[in-house]
Amino acid sequence: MRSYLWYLARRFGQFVLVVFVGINIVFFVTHATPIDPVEQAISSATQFGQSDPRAVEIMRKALRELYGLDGSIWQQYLTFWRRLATGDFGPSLSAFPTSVSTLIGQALPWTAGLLSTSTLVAWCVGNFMGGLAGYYRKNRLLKGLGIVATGLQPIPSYIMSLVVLILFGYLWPILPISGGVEMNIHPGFTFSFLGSVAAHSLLPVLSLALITIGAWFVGMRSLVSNIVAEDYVVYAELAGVDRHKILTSYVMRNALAPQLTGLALSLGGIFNGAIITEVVFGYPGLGTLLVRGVNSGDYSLVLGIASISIIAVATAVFAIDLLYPLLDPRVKVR
Amino acid sequence: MKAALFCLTATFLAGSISEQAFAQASFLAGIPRNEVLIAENPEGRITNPTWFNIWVVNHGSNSNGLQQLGMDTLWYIDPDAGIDGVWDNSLASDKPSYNSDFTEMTVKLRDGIYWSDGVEFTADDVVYTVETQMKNPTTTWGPGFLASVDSVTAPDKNTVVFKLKRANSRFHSLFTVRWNACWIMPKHVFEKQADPTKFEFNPPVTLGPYTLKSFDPNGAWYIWQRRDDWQRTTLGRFGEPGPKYVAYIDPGPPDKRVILQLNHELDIIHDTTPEGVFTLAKQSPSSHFWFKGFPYAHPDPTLPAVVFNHDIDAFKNRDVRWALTLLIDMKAVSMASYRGAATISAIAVPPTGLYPKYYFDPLEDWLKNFEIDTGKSKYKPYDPTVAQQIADLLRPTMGDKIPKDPKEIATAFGRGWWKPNPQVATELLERAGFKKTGGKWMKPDGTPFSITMLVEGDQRPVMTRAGTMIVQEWRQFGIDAKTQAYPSDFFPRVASGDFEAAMAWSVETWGGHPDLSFFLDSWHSEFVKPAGQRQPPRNWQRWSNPELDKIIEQVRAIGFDDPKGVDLGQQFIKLAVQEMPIIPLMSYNVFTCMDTTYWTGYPSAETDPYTDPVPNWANTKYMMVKLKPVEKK
Amino acid sequence: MLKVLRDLFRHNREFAAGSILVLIVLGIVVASFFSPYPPLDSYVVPPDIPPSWDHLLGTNSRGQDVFWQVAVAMRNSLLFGISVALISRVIALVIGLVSGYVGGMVDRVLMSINDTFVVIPLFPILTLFYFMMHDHMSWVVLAVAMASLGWPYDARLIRSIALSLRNREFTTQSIFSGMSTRQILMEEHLPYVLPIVFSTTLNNINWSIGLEVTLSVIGLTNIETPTIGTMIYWANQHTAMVAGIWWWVLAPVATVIMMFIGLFLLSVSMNEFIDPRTRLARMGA
Amino acid sequence: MEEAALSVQNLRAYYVTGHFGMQREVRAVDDVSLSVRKNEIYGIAGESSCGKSTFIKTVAAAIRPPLRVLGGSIKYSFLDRDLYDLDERKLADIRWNHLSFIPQGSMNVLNPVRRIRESFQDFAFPHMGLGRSEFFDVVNRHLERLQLSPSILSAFPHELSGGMRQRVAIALATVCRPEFIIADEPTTALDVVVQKDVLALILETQREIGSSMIFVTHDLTVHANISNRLGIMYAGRLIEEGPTREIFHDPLHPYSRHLVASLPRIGDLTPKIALTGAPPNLAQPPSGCRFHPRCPLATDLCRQASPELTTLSSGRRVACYAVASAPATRPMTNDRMTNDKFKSF
Repeated sequence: MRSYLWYLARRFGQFVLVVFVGINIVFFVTHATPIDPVEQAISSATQFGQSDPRAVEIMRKALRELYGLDGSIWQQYLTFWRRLATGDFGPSLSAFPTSVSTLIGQALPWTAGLLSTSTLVAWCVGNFMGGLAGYYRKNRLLKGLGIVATGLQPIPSYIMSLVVLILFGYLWPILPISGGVEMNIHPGFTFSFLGSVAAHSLLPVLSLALITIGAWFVGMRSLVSNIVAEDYVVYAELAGVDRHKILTSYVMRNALAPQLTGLALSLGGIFNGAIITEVVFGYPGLGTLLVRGVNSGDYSLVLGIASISIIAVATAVFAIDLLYPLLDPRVKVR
Repeated sequence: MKAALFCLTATFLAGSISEQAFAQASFLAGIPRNEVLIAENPEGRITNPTWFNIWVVNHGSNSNGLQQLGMDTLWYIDPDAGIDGVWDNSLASDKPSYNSDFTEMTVKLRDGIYWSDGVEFTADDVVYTVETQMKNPTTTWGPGFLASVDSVTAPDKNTVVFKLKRANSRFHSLFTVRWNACWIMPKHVFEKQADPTKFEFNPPVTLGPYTLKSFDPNGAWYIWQRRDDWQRTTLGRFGEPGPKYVAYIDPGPPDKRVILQLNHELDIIHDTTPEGVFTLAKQSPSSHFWFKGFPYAHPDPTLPAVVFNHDIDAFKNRDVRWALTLLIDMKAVSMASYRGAATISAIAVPPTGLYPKYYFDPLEDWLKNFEIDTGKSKYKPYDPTVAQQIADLLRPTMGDKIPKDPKEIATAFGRGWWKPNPQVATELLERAGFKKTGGKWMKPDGTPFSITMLVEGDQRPVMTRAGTMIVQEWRQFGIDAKTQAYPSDFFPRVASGDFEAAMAWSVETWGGHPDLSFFLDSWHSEFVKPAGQRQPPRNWQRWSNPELDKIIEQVRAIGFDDPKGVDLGQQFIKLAVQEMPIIPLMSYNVFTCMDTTYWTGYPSAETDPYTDPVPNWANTKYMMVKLKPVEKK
Repeated sequence: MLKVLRDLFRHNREFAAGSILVLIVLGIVVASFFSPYPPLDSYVVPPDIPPSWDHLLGTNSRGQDVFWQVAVAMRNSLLFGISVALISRVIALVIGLVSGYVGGMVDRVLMSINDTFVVIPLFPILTLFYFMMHDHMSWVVLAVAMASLGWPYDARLIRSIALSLRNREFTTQSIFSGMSTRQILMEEHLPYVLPIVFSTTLNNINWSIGLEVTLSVIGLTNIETPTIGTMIYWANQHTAMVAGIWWWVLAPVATVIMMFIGLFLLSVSMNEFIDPRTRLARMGA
Repeated sequence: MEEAALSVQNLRAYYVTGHFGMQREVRAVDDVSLSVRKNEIYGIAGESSCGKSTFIKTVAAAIRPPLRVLGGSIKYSFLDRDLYDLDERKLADIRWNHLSFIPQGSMNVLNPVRRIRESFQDFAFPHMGLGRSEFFDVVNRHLERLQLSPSILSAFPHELSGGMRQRVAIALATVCRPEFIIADEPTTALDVVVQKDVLALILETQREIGSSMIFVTHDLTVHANISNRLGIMYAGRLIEEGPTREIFHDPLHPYSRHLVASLPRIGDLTPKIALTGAPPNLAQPPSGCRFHPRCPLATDLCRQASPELTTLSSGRRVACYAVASAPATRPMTNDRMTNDKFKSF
């Protein structure tokens, strides 16, 4: 027990460090871009309408003051951490004066739902099928699945989303291809609302999952085909232990721990894939918000979303680290 | 094992079938499809959807229906013909009246106009609008008022008097809608707020014929409902708006918009690619376009051009600018960018609305005789048949979609353009001190002549395509030219002067009205910033010219409707041809696609060009009174 | 050697299929040097022609021959992917081996850096990086940027192997025989991790080409250089899918997928050949 | 003659690899015949890759491709037919009940993520037909007999020492009281002290449950301590067989002689004569006697023909022309080797 607590403390320390360093990197990268939110604002305010050059000068001065962009980068840095300590990312620069936290709060549940569903589905299905394929190497169906999985895996998220969209939104239009829920519906725990949410999430989840299923499948299959040659599996077979028991408790069970680590390490990458998928399907999540933030030079918003995603991914990694000793008892000792 | 596989497959199938059941449900809950007009909001998903205070910079959204259906202001100028002429007195009952030296403007307002909460609209609202924004320069129009207005008063409930700081014959344009203008604020709502710039204005109290019904907290859609008292709005003069509901939605990328219209789930596409339009024209018999055939699109009164940065030495020389112009084959650019569906322009105003009548027809002969003298040879560059040639080029594949009548071709494809001539270009470049060595052009200082053309990438696909083609033509001539995609931060970067050439526009006009001051006033040399400082809109090219200043000063001295305006406009165009500060290309053609499955009465170039159908223009409100539901058979 | 290859080809189906696929792709890549059209130019052939004998993979809406575009694009993408993979392999190897072998504080510090990179969202960083780099954005810069973000996953993998090698007898022996850390890592440990490095290289090429596609689709790369990503970008700009020019999208995607399946099959059959353990196992103890 | 617990006739088991285009046969077990008597510990010795591991894999019915049995028969006394005539189900039935296996290298044979209790349950529970609590009573008693505390049942493998793990493996293999046990180098990885304990344990258990056993190790000193009879394998063939003591006293085959001679002896200062050459490549074994390239006594006959395993008058068997033809002219005697160290049992 004490060793577990020590393990836990060390992991937590690492978690804090990772989040701190990560957010710092994002802070300085966002502040190093030449995109100026004031100029962005002026540009959008004058692009179609009146554009008296004298007026633009007045507007520029007023906006600079309002956005508080005149302080040095160190002042901004201190302000940022002071605010962050209270869970506040300050006002959005492209949706001034709405706070970044409000914007993220609206989008986060959608992304969380989309990501957790697709990741969970892909991880379970991919690992299960990959495990079978690694164990029953001769099975033709599984071999075929292996080829399909290998083929799906390298397809960029964008292409996959587009293909899925064309297939089910155009050639065989059975599923909604836009947004998170149908228009004008009243949100709440009603069958129609939840059903609509589920239906709208199906294609994004499918296109995200198809790619990652392939990756898990391939990874699990090669893991399993190594584990099958391990002494304890051979010995168990020699002892006439039940085949299903060997497959589940000996082979898959031992592959689970590395695949779980793999999951933790790939969460960041999965988030990247989700961004583009959200954009293609117009899904109201963080990805869409992020792309808009980037496009409008709203570095408060970009910084907020990047921080949230760092914290979320690091937390997930931390949680998986906590679970890991339950899966692999050897870890405690190390 | 096989059983496990089977179970898995079965679960999947069952899952997808039950999902299908949900999917077949309507995509718009609780509203009959034939009562709602669904239009694209080209701003996409709105970052700040709960924000309806349109008067602050960086507010939520313009074209989510707010400015089209909810807002109103004094005057509208239509980019096309207009329902009742180009000029519409909206909240004002008459045109603006200035005193003789343009230091005072008086406005008379209509009676019997009411806000959607039942409060009457009065002159106090106009005064409040001006004064509040002047107090808050972070508002969109506040700085404009600060620059011009000395005081504003309301002698009675129907009259507003503006005293101006200096002579300004175009002051009314702040209240005159081209695409938008300063909208009138509801004083009775805003005066209760301590800080009007921090007020969400949710739900908005509207002056237009619709009110907000519901909207997506994630900013993807807004649904507006016709006001029961629509007669008490300015649009009441033209009859009842057809659609009971109007939805402005984010339909996603261009291909998805096409798919949505094919599925009849999007009545008005704001813009898509030329190829997308061809697909609709072929596969969707119910789709309607501004032009029945080519170019389908609505030409907006904006002039995409090659904008040179005149701070770059090479582009200071007129000969270089003209040489680069004479290397462009407009037919290829038109094909590459718009697949031929462009409306080309050789001169520095867009060939749209009523401008052919004001500028193109009168100048055609002058253009034909315009001559370039390179010192070695003389060349008449204008080829009046370019549009005709493009039409001929398209006819074999597009057949009857291409008009035959020269007049129709002129409206659809434009008129002439500059005839490419590498020989003349060479002579001009050589006169400017450039040299060609080893197949590469060198600048007078001996370094390679390289041009990086800034394009907007996927933010403006068609312009990007045009830019790529132009660069290719320059490259084939031996100039080290390339494009650089710089989406999203494009105009701020152009304003900063950190570019060589850009596919952009610095010319925008009223379309329906010949006055050019909308863009031209800002081209005065008094506003040109030194290199390194930000250039205010719209003289992105930082071109300054004493003759130009003279023309602008003369325009300032005459009234908006003064017939001398057209004359001065023609002078400007001739100057711009001689100097070629930017290379004019075409009008900004917007591929607006309208589905007639549920609604008819859309505007059309051939039969009824009553307004611009492009749904992010505030003028879209005029379309509502013309739209009628399709009778179910 | 040739005979081995021939025998492999004849008797190992995975190897045969894999090498055929990779050879086709490589053939296309090599062919790109003989392209009859300048790769950057548009409108050199009639647009929108479906695949035919004159134009094997048809022509696109920009008036380019899709086959030759795919050839040049594949060459550039492959070059890009390989560059990213090689640079990031070096980083991953150094960090993984050092971290695993030296251990202790060094390991903890390196792995903390490693984990930080794992959780940083690449997409916003690369996008902002694009705006930061402005005119200086070329594929070399992008490759370096992506390489410096693309190593942590594999560094961890290599570290775990190095960790297990550290306790092996031969390592102790090498230490006693007076080899330096560098020598031990280079001469003793490197050969053991190479098979893993080989397979992570393939994954990394895959990853970098995929990310390049994503960035290109949004237009955040040099759109004039033909790559798989920019091909899709241009197809997208012409809404090729709804316009029915499916071959414009299908051709680059199919080529990428073909290459990955090919490389994957090769790596599977080669691994058996390279890895001394599997060979031993096959021969029987 | 009493019925043999195991009788192997002309067993041939080859690794047949059709991989990478090279059709290869590795004749790991080539024409081996032997029988194990009831209650006997039959030792098999030989240097590594002599085929002894393959041999026991084959008799344990644990072959996987590319290993294939190409001929011969394997009969156990508890079976009414040949081992390889059994189907999967029947095979699973006899395992552990009748035939069990003590594996080599105790580190990895226990599933690292399962507690010892669960391993016992997986391995033995289905075979014993007992209720759960009765089953664990039996297990506990068995563990105690093997000087293991029942508390180790709740441990994970990595929490035990090497010797403990090996004992657990022995307990696991013997808890069902099988008639036949195959032990594959069970003591190799252990240090000498633990090794001695474990050997005693195996011997004791074997006696207690009265099973027969094949015991494989390359370590002749271990054989001296445990095996009743000893078979020596070289290059896939059984080259000599006889009571352990006699082989140690008087090895017949030149290879056996070499093995025995190379054992360390107290007080022996004569330099050890190393065999020239390497063990043959079993994919391309030498013609004739497989030992001839390294044999000091090789003749032309040895190069051409392969000697049969012939039974001598003493009941011992040997496959060597030199020995079979002229048993009296042995070049070397090894009387001295009957050192006390080997008599400790």
